[in-house]
Amino acid sequence: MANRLAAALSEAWDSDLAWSFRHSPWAMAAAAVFLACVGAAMLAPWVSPHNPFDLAQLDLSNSLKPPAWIDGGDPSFPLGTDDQGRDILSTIFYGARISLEVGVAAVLFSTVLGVALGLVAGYVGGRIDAFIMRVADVQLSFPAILVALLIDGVARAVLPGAHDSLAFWVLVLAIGVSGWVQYARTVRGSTMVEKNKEYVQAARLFGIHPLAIMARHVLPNVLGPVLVIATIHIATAIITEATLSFLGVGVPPTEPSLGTLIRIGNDFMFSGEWWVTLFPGLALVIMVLAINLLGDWLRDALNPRLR
Amino acid sequence: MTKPLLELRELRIEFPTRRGTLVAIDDVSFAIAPGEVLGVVGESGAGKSLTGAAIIGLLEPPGRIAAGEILLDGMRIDNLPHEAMRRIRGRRIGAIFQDPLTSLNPLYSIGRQLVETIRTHLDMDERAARQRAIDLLREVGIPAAERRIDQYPHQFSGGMRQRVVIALAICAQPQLIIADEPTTALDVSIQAQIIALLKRLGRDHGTAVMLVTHDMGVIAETADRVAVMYAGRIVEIGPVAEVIRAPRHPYTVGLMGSIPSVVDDRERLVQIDGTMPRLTVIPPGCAFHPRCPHVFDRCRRERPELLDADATRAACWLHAPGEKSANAGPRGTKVRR
Amino acid sequence: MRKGVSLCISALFATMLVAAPGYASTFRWASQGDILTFDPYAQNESFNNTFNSYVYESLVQYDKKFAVVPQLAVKWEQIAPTQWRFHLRPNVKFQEGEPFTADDVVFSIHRQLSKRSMTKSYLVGVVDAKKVDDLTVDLITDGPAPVLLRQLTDVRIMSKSWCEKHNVVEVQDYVAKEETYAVSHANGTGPYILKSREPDVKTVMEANPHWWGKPEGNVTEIVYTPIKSAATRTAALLSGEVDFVLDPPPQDLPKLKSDPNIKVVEGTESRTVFIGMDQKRDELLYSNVKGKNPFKDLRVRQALNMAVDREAIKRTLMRGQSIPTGELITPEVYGYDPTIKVPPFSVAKAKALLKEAGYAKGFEVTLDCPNDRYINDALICQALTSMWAKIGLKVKLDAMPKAQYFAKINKLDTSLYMLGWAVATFDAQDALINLVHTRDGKGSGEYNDGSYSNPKMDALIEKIKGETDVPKRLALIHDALRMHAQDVAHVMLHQQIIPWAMRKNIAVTHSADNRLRMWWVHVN
Amino acid sequence: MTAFVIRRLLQAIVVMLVVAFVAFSLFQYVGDPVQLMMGQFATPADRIRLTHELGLDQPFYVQFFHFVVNALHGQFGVSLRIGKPVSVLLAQRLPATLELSICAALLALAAGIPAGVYAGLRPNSWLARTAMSASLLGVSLPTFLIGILLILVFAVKLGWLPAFGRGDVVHLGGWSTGLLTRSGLLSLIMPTITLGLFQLTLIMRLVRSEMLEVLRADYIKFARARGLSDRAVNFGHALKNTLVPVITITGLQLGSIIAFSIITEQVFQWPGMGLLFVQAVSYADIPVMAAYLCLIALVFVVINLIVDLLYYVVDPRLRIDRAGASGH
Repeated sequence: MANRLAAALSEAWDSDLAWSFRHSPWAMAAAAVFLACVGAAMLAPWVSPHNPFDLAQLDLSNSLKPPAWIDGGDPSFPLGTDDQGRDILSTIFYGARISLEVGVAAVLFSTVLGVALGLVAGYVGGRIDAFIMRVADVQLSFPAILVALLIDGVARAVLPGAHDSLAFWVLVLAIGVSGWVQYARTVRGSTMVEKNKEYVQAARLFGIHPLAIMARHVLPNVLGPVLVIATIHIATAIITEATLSFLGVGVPPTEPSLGTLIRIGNDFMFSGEWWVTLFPGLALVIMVLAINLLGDWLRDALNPRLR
Repeated sequence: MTKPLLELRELRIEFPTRRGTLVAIDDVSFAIAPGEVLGVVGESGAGKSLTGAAIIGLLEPPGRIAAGEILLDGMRIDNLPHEAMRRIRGRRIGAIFQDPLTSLNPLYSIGRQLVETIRTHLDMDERAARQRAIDLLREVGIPAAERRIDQYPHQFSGGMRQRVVIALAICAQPQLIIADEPTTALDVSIQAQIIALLKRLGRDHGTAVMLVTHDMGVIAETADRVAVMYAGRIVEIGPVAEVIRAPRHPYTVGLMGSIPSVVDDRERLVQIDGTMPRLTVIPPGCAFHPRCPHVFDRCRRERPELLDADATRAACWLHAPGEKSANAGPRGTKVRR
Repeated sequence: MRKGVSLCISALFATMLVAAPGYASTFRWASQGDILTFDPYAQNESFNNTFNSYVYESLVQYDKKFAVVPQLAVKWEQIAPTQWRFHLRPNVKFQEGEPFTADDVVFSIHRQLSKRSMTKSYLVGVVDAKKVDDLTVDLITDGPAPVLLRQLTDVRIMSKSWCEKHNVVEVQDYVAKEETYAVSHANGTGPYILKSREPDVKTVMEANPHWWGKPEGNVTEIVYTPIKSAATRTAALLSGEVDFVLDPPPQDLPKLKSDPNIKVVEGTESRTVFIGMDQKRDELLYSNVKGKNPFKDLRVRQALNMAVDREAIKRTLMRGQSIPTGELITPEVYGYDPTIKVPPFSVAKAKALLKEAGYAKGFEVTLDCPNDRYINDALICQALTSMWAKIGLKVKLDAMPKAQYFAKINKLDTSLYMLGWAVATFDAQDALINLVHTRDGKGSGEYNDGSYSNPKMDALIEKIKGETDVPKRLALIHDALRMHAQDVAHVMLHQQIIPWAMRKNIAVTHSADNRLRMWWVHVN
Repeated sequence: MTAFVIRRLLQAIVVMLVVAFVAFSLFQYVGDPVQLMMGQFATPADRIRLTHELGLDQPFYVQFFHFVVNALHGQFGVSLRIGKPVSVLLAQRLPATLELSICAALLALAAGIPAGVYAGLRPNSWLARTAMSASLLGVSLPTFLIGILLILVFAVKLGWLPAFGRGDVVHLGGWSTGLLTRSGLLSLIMPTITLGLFQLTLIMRLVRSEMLEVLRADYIKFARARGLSDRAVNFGHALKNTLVPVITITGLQLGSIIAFSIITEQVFQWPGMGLLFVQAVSYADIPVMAAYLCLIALVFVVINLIVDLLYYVVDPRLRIDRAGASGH
């Protein structure tokens, strides 16, 4: 009975979501853009005209070519090239791939960390709860970018020389660690509500660890909010990655991400090679905007009261 | 019946949604006489609170009055401009909500909230309004009113807070109070006090009360007449004593289960199987027919209007002139299993 | 209360008036990197030397044609083959009031010859300094020292009593980032006084009212701001926030030239930019080749040399502002050998050489590179990584600010690095001693950070140091330069063309050593 | 009141100790300080001497104690990159960062709160919808891109505003201010917008959603049912209740502005602490990083205290002793 009810409810929930999606042109457009970004990024090696990360393919004589439709442009470089002769279009694809990989991996890391800590804090309560939430409070006062920079700096000190090869994981760690608080807070709240329900007490009688059964009951409850946080967090993570790369502490310059390209292009602000900054900048903003729109829509759809 | 204070005529409230228009209230008509206490009873979702909200003009969008009229003292108030309606709220119609804990703004002292309300409606200076506030608090039974007037809501217990809420509702001497589940959130021991207070105030000031509740017991103690709502419609309306003594609608019969004291102990109550339909899937014909123990063909086809049934009126084909003989339904008798 | 407020406001107005730009001859300028240290012997970087020369003076200096003229010494003579006598300028005072005497010269030369000094090369050949009287000093050399006077232009004189008072008799250990009083304070006899120093932000100097000389220019206040970002540097000049940019980005030159408020003074610099390779260690610090050092193999060095497309770098990254070269020094420097050609560019030959050397599949190595020192330094390094990738090398790039970079490569903590050298003495000997001679801790090989070492080369350089016969010496220099090119001791890249960009109202004298001599600057 | 403040102060001290511990761990255990401070001329004897001088041969808690004592005196050692005492470096750059952050915060508050209130009260008006869409764009635009765009338009194309730096500053005692000169004020405009814009959108969205939340509250419904005027309901009741959560989160946001200024300072070469910090990160200059961390934590703690006190003023539930309540 309860199962059937749950099934019916979840079906209604699903269809509500689907309905809201079908009737939100922004959400659909955002999803289309996002899917296109993901597709281009995932298929970068196949859809890109060039491989900008293969140094042997770069040729300085191709450097700073304007987009194909402008005088002096070369059709094999549709959006032009940067100072090293990298095809901008291909680099956007490959760079978006790095951005998305970093974003998704960091968000997964945050989610797992945050959900686990939230569950423990909410369930165990007392000092552990106080400690975890206090740490969360403290960390909340440090913006993600600062925490990420700090971790990056520490990684540099701990792994001199090896930093570049580990840059990706350092980024994931840095951005991931900086974002767990929101998840923990949401899950903790929900856990505290569930904690006193009878089935948790009953679980003890059956010899199941209450935390295990709670995880099973709490997780579906917080799925919606966590999904919303995660979506918006991906956008934040991508911006953070771009910012770190822009500051020159992100990925190595030989494998530029969108932020790196923007930084490179920044040096050509006066010399007329606007395409080096403009296209990666646009790609970044469009991708992040699409994700944010999706997140916004998801939040409204899951929480109709806020509309 | 004297000239009614409040009259609802064929009121219909709709919620336009993406799945089409939901009819939350349909064809609801009743009247409240001055000084009368009308109980409105039904399960949650039956439309009781919506009716109350519609009367004070605070239907939450996208809900809207789609048809019918609401008249106060013979004047239509359902189509008044925003500002005119605001002047009626609090001044002529007071309202009390379910949860006293959340009805008061936690950041302001109750005195400030009382004075603010009094001065909105009555031409009084600060000092006079404050004196009136103290008097009101005393009247609703708050001890040491002079001291407590400067306290904040969180310093009051639940029952005391509901008394404050009542004081706020009556501070401009309205002719009608809409009390939406005023006791639901309170302890049982407090409930009786609040009901007694409401009754006394109604009597003392000649104020009419529309008491919305799902609790038949409260109705039995308080109301003069009762309207039973089911799925957005009134299914039975009549004097309380009559309805309790001999409910005419099978649903009312079921509801009587909520007041054990008026039912003979030895008899087991009819349980109403199933739940009230959601507004999206109201069945054709009589909305109650899937759960009705006396259902017959006509119930599935046609929707019954309110029909005279002895001292009350009930929306049930059992009471249609042609059907009486054919179907021996609940007619002033308790139904046995 | 009200009175207090109005007092406050009037005080604010007063400060505003004072702060309003009143100095017509404030000269605000920028380049990409910051001053490294004010201890004049702790680093030998020409930009740093430039700044130190505003405060500290030398016995002799260059005129506008790079001829040696008096500065703190009024005249000099060679009284013996190994003894030079200098007559000092009388009545000169240090900025903090101490009189300038022979003791200060002796002290400064000893300090500059001490272990931690990074400018010993300017005293190569000098063994001692002796006071004759208060205004006479003898320099004792170990041989004839033909370019001694040119070397002395970069031997700055500090105050002995000041150094002793502030406990800076020892030279700052730059590599260890030692912090001494002399790093951020300066007390010379020069035309400008160091007024404030905020690392990375701003350095302010004021004209020395008690200077013994007469300035040709009219700059009374110098405000120097390092601006690392190329675009910001250009923007700052365009908007008039700075008056002068020492190193305008090549890509912005057309824009700057077309601006009516800006003028660009073009000129070559006596600087070559090159790549050095660790040729000493038996195993490279940053490579996947274990047990041997590929850079010890001439063929590998040749391969690296041939795989560089210098013309492409010139055309694209440098926008024509470079002259590709295979020679250690530039034509401005005495000893230049015009017969040394730019190495041929051939990927196929380079590949073949690598294969011959046993690295057919290439290898991994890290290239260290500054990112705020030479024109487009990091971009050139990036381009090199892709050029070398074409012959199979996997080159990782580690680019960093020069403050960090020089400390790293001076520690020899590198396998492959970029360096530029401008010959301050305008004589090839300086470059050979600093960059090519085996490092001996006594001034030779001070910037030979790849530890190239060839006994024949060392012998040649020693001969050059002592040879007084001009044609013979020139022939020796040519021999050394050719040997340097044949050995591929460095992968030479190009000579920088350094245009200086400034507001229209600024008049400067462009110098091939890329040093802005402030006392010649005019603000109109 | 005193009990409340003391409790808060104690919590603040605990927070500071935690952060100090993190900073201390960075300082003592990340990298090898002896190695970093020793040059090429160091001998093993020097190494032992320095280890002793730095107290690295002492037990852990003694080292931590010394660290905290030194930190309280503002001593965070010497920058590995610049070679100057960290405290001096930070002190030189503190005014620049504070002036920028405060201006940005004022901008964010002055524009964000009214915009949020408006969007909350009239959620369906086109202006509110436009503002919400714009705010989404604002959240999606990375700070550095905003800065670059502003420079491109106002410094490069139009030449109205300076592209970098603080302009002329005036020294008032130990404080250098750019607020008193024309060039200083002009230089402040673009960085302020760049830094404030993101916070502005956040505050606006926050105020709006809190406003919507409060407007749904029972006491607002009840206030309307009592016939109070829209003005009294919206601004008397709703706004004040909105303020409670807004104060907290805004307080935190403002604290983070100082740390956020890292990016803005980098883009505009603003000579503040953030620029110093970024350079410290790429150099792994641990003392600077540790000190900066402690400083940001201090700012956070101070702002939190202020927020708590503001709370205390706004919310009577904290102000009044619980014992006075008549419970049942």
